[in-house]
Amino acid sequence: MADRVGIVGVCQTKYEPRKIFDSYPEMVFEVSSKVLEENGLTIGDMDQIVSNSQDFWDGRTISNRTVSEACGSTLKAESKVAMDGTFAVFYAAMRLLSGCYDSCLLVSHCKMSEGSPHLINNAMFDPLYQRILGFDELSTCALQAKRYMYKYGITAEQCAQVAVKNLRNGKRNPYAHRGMDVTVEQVMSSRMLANPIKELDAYPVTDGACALILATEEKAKKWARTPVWISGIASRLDSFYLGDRDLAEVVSLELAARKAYRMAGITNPREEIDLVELSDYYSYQELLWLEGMGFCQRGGGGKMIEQEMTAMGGDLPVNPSGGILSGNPVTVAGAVRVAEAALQIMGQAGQRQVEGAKRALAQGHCGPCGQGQCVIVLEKGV
Amino acid sequence: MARRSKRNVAIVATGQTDHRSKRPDVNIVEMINEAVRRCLDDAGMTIADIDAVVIGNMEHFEGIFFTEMWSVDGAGSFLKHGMKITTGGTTGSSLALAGYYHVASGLFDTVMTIGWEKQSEGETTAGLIFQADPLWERATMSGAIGSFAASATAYMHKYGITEEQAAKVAVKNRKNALNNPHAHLKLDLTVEQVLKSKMLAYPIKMLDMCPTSDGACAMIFSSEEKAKKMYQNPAWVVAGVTRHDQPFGGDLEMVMNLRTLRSATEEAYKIAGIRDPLRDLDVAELYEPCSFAELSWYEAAGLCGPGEGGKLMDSGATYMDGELPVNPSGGVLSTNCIGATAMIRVAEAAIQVMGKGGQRQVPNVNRAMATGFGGSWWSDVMILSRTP
Amino acid sequence: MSEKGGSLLLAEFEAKFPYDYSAGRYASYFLKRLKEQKKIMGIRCPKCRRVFVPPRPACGYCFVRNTEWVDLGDEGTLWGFTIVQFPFLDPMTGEERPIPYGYGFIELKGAATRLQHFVTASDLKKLRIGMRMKAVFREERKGNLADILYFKAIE
Amino acid sequence: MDDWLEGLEPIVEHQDLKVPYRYSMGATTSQFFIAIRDQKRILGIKCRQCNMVFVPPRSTCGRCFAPLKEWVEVSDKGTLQTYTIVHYPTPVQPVPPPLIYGIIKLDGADTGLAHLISETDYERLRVGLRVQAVFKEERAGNMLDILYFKPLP
Repeated sequence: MADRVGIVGVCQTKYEPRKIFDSYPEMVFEVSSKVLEENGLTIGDMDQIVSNSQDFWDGRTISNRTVSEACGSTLKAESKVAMDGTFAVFYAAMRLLSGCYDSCLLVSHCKMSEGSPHLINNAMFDPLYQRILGFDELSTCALQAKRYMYKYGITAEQCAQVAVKNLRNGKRNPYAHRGMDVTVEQVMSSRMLANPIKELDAYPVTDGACALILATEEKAKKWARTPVWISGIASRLDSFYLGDRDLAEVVSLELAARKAYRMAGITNPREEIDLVELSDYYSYQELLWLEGMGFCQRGGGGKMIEQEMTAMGGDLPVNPSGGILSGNPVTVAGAVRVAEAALQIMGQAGQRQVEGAKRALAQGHCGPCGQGQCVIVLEKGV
Repeated sequence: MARRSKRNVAIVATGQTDHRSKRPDVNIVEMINEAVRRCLDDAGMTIADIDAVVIGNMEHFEGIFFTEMWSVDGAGSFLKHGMKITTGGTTGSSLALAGYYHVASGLFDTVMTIGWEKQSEGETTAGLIFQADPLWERATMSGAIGSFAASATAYMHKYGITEEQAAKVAVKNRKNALNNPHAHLKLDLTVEQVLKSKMLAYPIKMLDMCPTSDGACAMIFSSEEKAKKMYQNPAWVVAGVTRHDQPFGGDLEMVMNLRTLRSATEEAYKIAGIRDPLRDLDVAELYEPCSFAELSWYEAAGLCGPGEGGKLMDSGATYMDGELPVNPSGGVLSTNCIGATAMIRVAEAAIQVMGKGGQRQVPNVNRAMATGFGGSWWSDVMILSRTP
Repeated sequence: MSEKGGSLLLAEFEAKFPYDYSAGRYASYFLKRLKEQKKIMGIRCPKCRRVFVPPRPACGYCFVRNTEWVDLGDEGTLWGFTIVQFPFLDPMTGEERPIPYGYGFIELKGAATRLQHFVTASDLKKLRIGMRMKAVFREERKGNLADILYFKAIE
Repeated sequence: MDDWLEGLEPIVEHQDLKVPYRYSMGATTSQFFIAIRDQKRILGIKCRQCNMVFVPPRSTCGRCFAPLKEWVEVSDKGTLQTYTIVHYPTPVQPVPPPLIYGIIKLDGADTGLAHLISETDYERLRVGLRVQAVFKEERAGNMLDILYFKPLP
């Protein structure tokens, strides 16, 4: 990339199953005020705000109206990306690269506890062909998981190993909704939701918010102790109808990753990337997305987890934060991937720090079965 | 706070459906596709020329969550970068601004933006009530009309604005719509007819209010290199500004004084080098959700002083043959497919700059302004020019 | 369902989405005082001293946390109003909302913002901007905004 | 902590948002459902450029953007591409759980159709299973006019 966008600072709430005391503005103000304070900045330093939330989850048309005072948009430029948080980061980066603005406060919020997840996730399907069948996110991801496992011989145990690893990592993340030591057997014997997805293969319902400060190169250098640079960023959308693509392959992710790597000058991701924060709503996704991002051949995801390459201390730690399996709300989840990857590069990831992390990958997706994919390369630099 | 972009960006094409109260002949994706094909035709492009698609609507109006995902086939975003941006009434202008930022970032050369709404498929007032705060506003909220009405009374009270002056806006814009093949309501009305139309919520009568429409609008934003190579007369984006505000209607003066538009236009004029907007602009497409609003928006946009919106209307300055024609397209009072509405303002301003306005063309347009309105009394402003 | 033998079909859905909105600390406190003491409370920004009603966690102008509660009394001035006369579907009940009804914005003394609520008078036609208005409270208060039934003109 | 927060009970406002929606299917989708409703025939639509038959049909090819007009009848029999057994209940499921979803590539189609699977033991379920559509007696012109797909003997 010719120009660089830097991440100056990040802030997260603790993710909790039901933040019953917090209204949306309270939850958002917690992170937006803190991220400024911790970086010695004021709202006056922010030229613009990019917010990130979903009308359906908030139960409110124009969900950014709810949080306007809490994200500091009074008589300021603000816009809302109604997709996964990685796409919001992408949009914030573009607005900075345009030269129109120098800085951006990005705030992502969601309280999954307030609505009905199955109903909301059923509304994502088209009203002509698919919605009437009662699909939701979980049941369609189960279709993807099954297809993937069938086509490439991925086993339920391998998926369970992902859950074991990420839930264990979650123990070291103070923001995580949950972290625990579970065994493969426990995952395998947890309640069956939709074959092959069991309770511990699936992310929990959770509430929370995440804020990031992004800035142009000049401002980021001035403001950040360790600015984190976005060196590659790309997204792609695949077809919508479930039967239109072979769900065992993620062409949109392959294309997005390839583009992002080209921008960042990466030729061998396995060698050149130190860690990955990816969107593991369900355990199988970690394996499938790793393939999509070129860390192994199609179908090679199972081996990666089996050989413990993606564990803390492995060649390529994946989701040191504990990932979405340890609990991040949808939409916010993508912003958290970027925030967690940035913390790693800043060397501020505490107990979950990957030693010497210089280059990290953040991945987010939205739409049925990972239809839309976004990949962001973050790195340390001068 | 905002500046002109580092790279020049031009609008090279637009496409609209013929807006109607109901389009039972097409589904949502097909309606979007109609605008996209018209836009590609206008550009002389194929979908392969498009690098990215930015789309939006008001999701609760149709009750569909992942509209950007469902519409991939019709919008032409298959295996491309795609994004959904939704900001209520300003969705269309937020999308147009997003098209501008996408190209200005240097990451994309040719970007399509699409705003749409198929209001006949849901309940507009119910959809708008979702927009109100569940604790503080929902019980009293009656769609958009109520808050326009409640603050229009304050506007009239403070400045002596009359119902007749507002009715003139309703007459002017519907008459302008007669020249616009895409417009939904094309009516040759009298002030009398407006005043005698059914009272909805005092002082707003049926003909003071925008309709609900089914329709879509698409635009193509292009880098300077491509625009100059392929197009004789594109519309260059010379300023883009957004202003949001406090969360509750009661925090603001609403129709009486739209301060976000005041703040946004002041900044946009500064960026574009406009000193006297009434003189320096050649045409304006203002997002007027009701007749009273257009009068007040004149004031906020600096076309006249506070409280002088009625007088400016009386002077005839904003008619087709006036000093600054406002809403030659017929405006929102003639067409309102909400997610597209603010984009139509930008598209119509671009059409004027490109000289493609046909019967609604204002002669010799060098600079045009488009505004978006929505959310919690938010505003977007874009200024387009014949020269970069 | 088909439009009787036609070639264009419709898909119909009756959507019902339940939500449990957390009022948050600020609104919970407001509603508690309203329920227990018939008080209408605003919250003051410690920096610019603006008093906000409805109460909210932060001042949008100064971006600081609001901390100081202020009793705004139960009388105010009518800033703007309308009488809703058109029928529409109320998504909270799934039925048409009863009309006509008056609603408007009340300037409570000391508040920098206005409260949106139902307004009435002995006759709706008598409502005028600038009228003094007084809150009428519900007998059995439940801890929501409807504990104020409406603001009534002092005639 | 501020004094006023002490002992404060959180208030939760419950609302059910109810809205009716009426979606126009458009000519292409309507024709697909009319053929099922009136003749129990399943139609696909063909893109000549991409040499693909799409089921369910749409009026534009997402891949090449060609308008699609060429109808092709596909079989009511096909092959299961993937499936899942859903054990949890939701208010929008057409039948009570446990229910089986599958994606079926009908003979003659190049894309899969997502639908319900029934009349089967779980043990028989496998990718590659041959299945056939079972039509509803009283058909209304929507996706549930196909009740489900059942395994071929």
